[in-house]
Amino acid sequence: MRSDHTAAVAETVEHQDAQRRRWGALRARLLQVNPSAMPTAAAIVLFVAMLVFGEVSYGGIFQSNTLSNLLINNAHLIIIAVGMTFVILTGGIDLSVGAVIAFSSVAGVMLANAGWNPWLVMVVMVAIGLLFGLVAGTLIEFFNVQPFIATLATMFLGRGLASMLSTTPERLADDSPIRLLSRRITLVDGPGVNDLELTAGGIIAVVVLLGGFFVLHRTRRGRTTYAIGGSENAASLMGLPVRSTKLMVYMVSGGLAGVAAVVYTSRLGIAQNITGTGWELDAIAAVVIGGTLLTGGAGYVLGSAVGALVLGLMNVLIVRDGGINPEMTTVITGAILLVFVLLQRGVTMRRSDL
Amino acid sequence: MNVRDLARRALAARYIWAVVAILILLAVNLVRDPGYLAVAVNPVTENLSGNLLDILRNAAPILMIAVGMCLVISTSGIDLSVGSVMAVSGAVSMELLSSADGAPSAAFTAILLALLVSTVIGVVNGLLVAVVGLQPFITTLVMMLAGRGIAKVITSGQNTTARNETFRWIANGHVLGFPVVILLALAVVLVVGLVVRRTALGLMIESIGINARASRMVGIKPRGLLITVYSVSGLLAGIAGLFTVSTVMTVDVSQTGSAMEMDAILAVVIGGTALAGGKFSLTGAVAGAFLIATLNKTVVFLGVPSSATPAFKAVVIIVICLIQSERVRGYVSSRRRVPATRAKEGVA
Amino acid sequence: MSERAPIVEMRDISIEFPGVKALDAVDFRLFPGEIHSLMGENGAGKSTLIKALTGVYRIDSGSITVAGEPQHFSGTSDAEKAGIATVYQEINLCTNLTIGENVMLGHEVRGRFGVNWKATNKVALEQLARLGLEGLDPTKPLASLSLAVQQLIAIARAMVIEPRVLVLDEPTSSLDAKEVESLFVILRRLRDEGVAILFVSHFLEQVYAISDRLTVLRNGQFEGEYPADLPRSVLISKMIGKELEAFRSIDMTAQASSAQRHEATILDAEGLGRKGSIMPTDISLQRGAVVGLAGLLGSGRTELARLLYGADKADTGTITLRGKRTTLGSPVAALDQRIAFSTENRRDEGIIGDLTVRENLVLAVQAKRGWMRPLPRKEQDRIVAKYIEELGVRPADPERLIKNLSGGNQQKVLLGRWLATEPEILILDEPTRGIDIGAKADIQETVLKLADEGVAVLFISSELDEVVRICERILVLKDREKIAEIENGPDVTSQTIVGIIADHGAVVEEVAS
Amino acid sequence: ACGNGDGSDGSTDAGDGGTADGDLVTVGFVAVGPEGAWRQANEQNIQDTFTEEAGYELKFAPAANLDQASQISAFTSFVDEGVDVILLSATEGSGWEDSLRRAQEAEIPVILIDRGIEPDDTSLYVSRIAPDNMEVSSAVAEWAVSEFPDGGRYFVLEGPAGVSVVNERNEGWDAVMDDQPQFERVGAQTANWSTEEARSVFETVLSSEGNDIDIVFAQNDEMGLGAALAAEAAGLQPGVDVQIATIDGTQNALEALAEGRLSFVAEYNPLFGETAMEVVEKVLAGEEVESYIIVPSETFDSPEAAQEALPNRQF
Ligand SMILES: Nc1ncnc2c1ncn2[C@@H]1O[C@H](COP(=O)(O)OP(=O)(O)OP(=O)(O)O)[C@@H](O)[C@H]1O
Ligand SMILES: Nc1ncnc2c1ncn2[C@@H]1O[C@H](COP(=O)(O)OP(=O)(O)OP(=O)(O)O)[C@@H](O)[C@H]1O
Ligand SMILES: [Mg+2]
Ligand SMILES: [Mg+2]
Repeated sequence: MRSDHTAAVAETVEHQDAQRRRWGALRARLLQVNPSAMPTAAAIVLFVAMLVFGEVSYGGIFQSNTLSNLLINNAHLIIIAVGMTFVILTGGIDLSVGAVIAFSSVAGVMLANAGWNPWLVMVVMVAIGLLFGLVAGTLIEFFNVQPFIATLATMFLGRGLASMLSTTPERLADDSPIRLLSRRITLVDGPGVNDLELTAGGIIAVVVLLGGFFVLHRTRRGRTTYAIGGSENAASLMGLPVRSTKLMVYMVSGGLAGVAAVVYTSRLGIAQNITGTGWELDAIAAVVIGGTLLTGGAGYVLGSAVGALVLGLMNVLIVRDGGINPEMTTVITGAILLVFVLLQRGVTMRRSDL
Repeated sequence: MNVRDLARRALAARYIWAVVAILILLAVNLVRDPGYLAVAVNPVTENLSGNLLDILRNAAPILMIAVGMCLVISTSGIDLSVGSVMAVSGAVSMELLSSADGAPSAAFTAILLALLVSTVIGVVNGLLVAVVGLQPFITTLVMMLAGRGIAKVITSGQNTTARNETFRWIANGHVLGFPVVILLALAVVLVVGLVVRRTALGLMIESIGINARASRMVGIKPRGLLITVYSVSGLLAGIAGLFTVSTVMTVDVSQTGSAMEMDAILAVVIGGTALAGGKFSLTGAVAGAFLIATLNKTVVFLGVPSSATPAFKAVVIIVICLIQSERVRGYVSSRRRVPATRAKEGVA
Repeated sequence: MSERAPIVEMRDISIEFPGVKALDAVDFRLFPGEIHSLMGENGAGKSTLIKALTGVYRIDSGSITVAGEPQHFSGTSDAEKAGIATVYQEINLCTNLTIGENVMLGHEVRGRFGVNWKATNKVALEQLARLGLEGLDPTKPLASLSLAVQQLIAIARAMVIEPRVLVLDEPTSSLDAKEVESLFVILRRLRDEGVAILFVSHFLEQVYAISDRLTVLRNGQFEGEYPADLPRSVLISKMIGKELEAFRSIDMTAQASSAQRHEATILDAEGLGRKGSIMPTDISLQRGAVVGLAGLLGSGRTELARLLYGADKADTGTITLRGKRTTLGSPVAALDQRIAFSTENRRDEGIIGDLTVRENLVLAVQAKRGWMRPLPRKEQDRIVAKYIEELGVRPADPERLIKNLSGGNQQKVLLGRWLATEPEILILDEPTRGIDIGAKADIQETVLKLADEGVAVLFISSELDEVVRICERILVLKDREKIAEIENGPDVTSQTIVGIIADHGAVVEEVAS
Repeated sequence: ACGNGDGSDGSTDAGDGGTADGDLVTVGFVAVGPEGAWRQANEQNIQDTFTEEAGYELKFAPAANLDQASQISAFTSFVDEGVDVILLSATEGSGWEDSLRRAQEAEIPVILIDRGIEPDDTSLYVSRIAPDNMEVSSAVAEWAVSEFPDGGRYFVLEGPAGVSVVNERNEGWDAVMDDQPQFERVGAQTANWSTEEARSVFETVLSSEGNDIDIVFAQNDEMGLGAALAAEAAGLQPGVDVQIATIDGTQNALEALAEGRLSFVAEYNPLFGETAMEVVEKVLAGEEVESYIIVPSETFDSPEAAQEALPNRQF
């Protein structure tokens, strides 16, 4: 009995020990994670802090509808931010996403109204995005045009083609299946409009995010993307497929702009040539807030999604405040952004100075 | 230095294609209207007038910001705030003038104050980039948002109009029939050009743009240089703002200078300076700025519909980029070999 | 061996860069199961030939056959597919990724859910273990490693694909004797397994120790293919294209300076250290003396030098410069005090790639003068001409971009850059890395000449022979700590130092001076 | 039974139409934000009307960069928060159905300010208060027809391509001009609502047309003023050599009209805060309101008319 008892005690102790060791290892791992993860972690912390701040000062933030709408209203931004992350990780930039969305959605709605199969139309919309990405990628990769300029050109091109197609809003039929993507699925029915809801668009955003994470962290292509951002020259001398990967990232960004076009069009039910003006800057800001370096090579796609949500939350907070002088809104937006990157910088600096 | 040498040097410069593009656009306009290039004395105003002068006048603000942008880009940075700084500078000067009398002294005060505020914004950019270590893109993006807000705060959201003949003269005056604004712009470019190229400033700016770490080891102080460069960019954007508002004596806080940063960046890149930083060409930036002004004017002159304008610009940009690219040039002069891998060095 | 078919055969290869014929009708053959050294001075075209083979540069003429098939690779990845793995001269790794990833990039182990990182890192660790690096944690960032270890990582990476042909362009330039020996063990084993190895090095001993055959290039031209029992003097004269006369000077200068002692201390550092990089260390430099820093990889030599130059800030310790206490907070401050530091990390901290040789050469002088006082063009040309001539930079064209120079010539330009500032204290971190034997002698001679002129020199080199040859006092570092300081003398050899390092730990205190 | 009167409980009260903040009625104003003098006057007027003294808490949410997406999220946020009434001044007319339906579900009445929605489904909102763009621009065209009975050559300075105001103002103008074959349309260019761009565009147009333009239709005052400057710089006298007509009726424009630099200004009246408040009151009291309340606008066709209107001009 005694020995049994001791054995049992020893076992528990051992078990606890093992657990502690496991915990210790986990903690150690968490503490010494890649320093490049710090800005992203900071972004997440700051996002939560903003939520709490909003709840305390204005209320009504931690409630189902506000949170649901944060995702639903920013689904398109999350999607293009994921695409933008790919491009920025290679050290490039894609200014064309907003214009691509405009062209893709106008063209898509016009085709749908011309009687094309709506599912086919959605595919075409994504394909248009891919095509723009291909053009930009080709200019960059084969003709050595700088990404900023190449995508500025495709931005003008997209905007111009969209305007040439139509300068009036193109309306989608109310019963079009494309509209289904924005049908709200109620998960938890609360009082009034205070429901926990989700749309297919929101789900797509999450899937895109997870897909982006998988590709970047679990495939060779993804790692090559990071390598290119570290040093393109080194990556090509290491025998990595630099060219095709760079082509790929622009196509990913363009294709996701196409997806965002589908999601956004579905939500509004219309398409317009002026849709998406300035969204490229939102997406870039989201990526940067999320902790990705604009010089490439470091960052996380998850951070970009958080960045997109931060931007969305910022708007909500400004609206909730309601008393901000209209002249001041851009100053305040800028200031919040600045505070954000400064805090992030502070956090990362202390880490690297250790 | 014989003619052949000069010709070879010109062909080696990347901005030669900007010049060629300008010539082509002018030629297209000439086809549309054979009298396009004529410069004549306007019988009513007794000043020189003509499409070429219009282009030059319109190029003046772009010229200013392109030169500033060129220096910033050379340090491997970027300044997205120039358009907003233009608005701030315009807002400051118009607000001041609208409450002052039309005296010349008011104009000088307005100019000084506007330039001061613009420079301060530039200094803030510089400090954030050089001292705090933020990324230039995001820093100046913040400043682009905040700057436009500041302009709106200054005028309380109004589009302020003012009257002051001295101030108006900047963009509308003539010296011997020649528009003042062009002379001013060229003088500024010349001064900047001389300062960066006759001193070692240009070399040091390029050096930190190519390899900041190595530059530090050589004893160059990147901090001071970066702050200087961003301040200069702010100052030049301020001048551009003054040029712009003085043409119409109105500041439009949401429109003045909007999207001008893209024009400036485009001008710089078409002029042969790489966005990755390093070697810069002010001459190239100037050529790029003139190209953009010519392009803007051509679009209107040809009556391209508003909806097709962006596509038209896109085509022109793409064509220029293609011509500039080694690959296409390789096809043209097939004697030159093209290395399979670009000589582009991984920037640390 | 020669009856067998070559696995790589390059015929009549020519490559011309604007203004330079880098390769002019060069032939090269590599057989399975041999280690073949490619020899030549700096700028002879060795690296270019390698890049021609792997398709990084497109050849202007000639043909490349691999395993009997004509090939036209368009880059490293193509070459890898044909079984050719390459380690280029400048280490090409991604410092933003982990050690394991750098080894395995493009060859990650894939499982059901994409890349299996655990397995990948395991394979990486196995590869690293082959090179004696089993102590490394593959999940750590590469940036935390010193340059030398990075070089080993690059080699480990090349071996991952189990190549038929292994190309190593100056793999040993920053390794010390121990690492070189373990590398050679592996190379010999690979050779015995039938792998063809192309090896480039400027160390003749290494070449003779490992090679089966040699190909010599001179000025981009094929000089000849020889068995590895060619007498040294013949080999050298083939490489430099003249008789050996000029070459004698090396041995003559050996330990020449240790004859007299120098007392005029110019710099005296006490307890200088920095957390995480070097323990508090005392070091003093005298006018006219060459002081050496010896130690194994990662022993903290570079770190110490950086503290003396202000490139990193010291946490502890004091510096007394010319009798006055100073703090060196930045390179600018150090330069003002007439200290110069030539870095071991040529690519990232040395050259400014897109500037010309002239601009690179005068940059430090210019930085000292400040931007307001530009160096007149005439003065620039004078300085440039002087050092191009003195250090034998080739091609001797000051208007060429420095990134287009061969590695060794870049190093010479950098040395010139610092000499041009006329320093009183010159810190040289691996100044002879990648430099051909002729030029190495020149550089050693230059260093001794500077010392004679009263310059205090701190000389860091992984080549112990070199340290012993020219230093009058040698500090030995181990594990980021100074373990000994010895006075050079006729009885001191590289073996003495190796012994000190090996014995440390067993014998607690080593006698100083 | 804990009384938290700080308004953080807004959402729980959503739907019962009550006033969450003590006595104040919370009004969410989805606004456009700084865009030009007209917008400034309009939004200032509304802010000045819905004051706390009048019993309102006005929550003001301007769009970021005139972007519809930001307006939609502001709108959604107001619904989530549970304000009592929403005033919607849309940058774009279409694409609002879903948002409006949600407001309906939350029983929050929506009143459209200025811009209508497309398609105009009156069941989705309570009322629209606005001047009529088509009518205003038709008025300009009719003036042109009466001024130039024999016709003439005209040029249009538009806002950015694709914006609904631009489309509507074009439509109103074209509706009249299409029946007037004696008028020749020289062209139309965007000047992005901006004076300096308008000046630059029109100077080129003048040179390409050899100064042969009779009428300029500027879709806002700012662009009209730019055209006047361009004409003057080219040595023409606006009002004599070329007639410039603009829409909006800001103070600057009326001053220019008084000086004879502009020839015709059609007001697009921004001052309807009072009307909006009346509507809100009625709606909250459960009364019926008209679904479209047109705000009357004036036109000014002579320096004298402008002189007369100037002293009382509020924008
Ligand atoms: N990308 C390039 N552009 C122009 N010239 C080049 C380029 N690469 C090499 N060269 C020139 O080609 C010649 C051969 O250089 P290479 O690098 O092959 O020499 P190397 O034998 O490897 O010398 P080292 O021992 O110094 O490494 C040199 O004169 C060099 O200046
Ligand atoms: N850039 C760096 N960043 C972080 N840590 C570094 C860096 N360089 C070196 N280290 C660390 O400092 C240690 C000492 O490196 P150091 O370069 O001083 O060694 P060394 O004696 O000069 O040898 P060698 O330069 O020949 O490798 C290395 O083992 C490495 O862990
Ligand atoms: Mg080499
Ligand atoms: Mg070292």
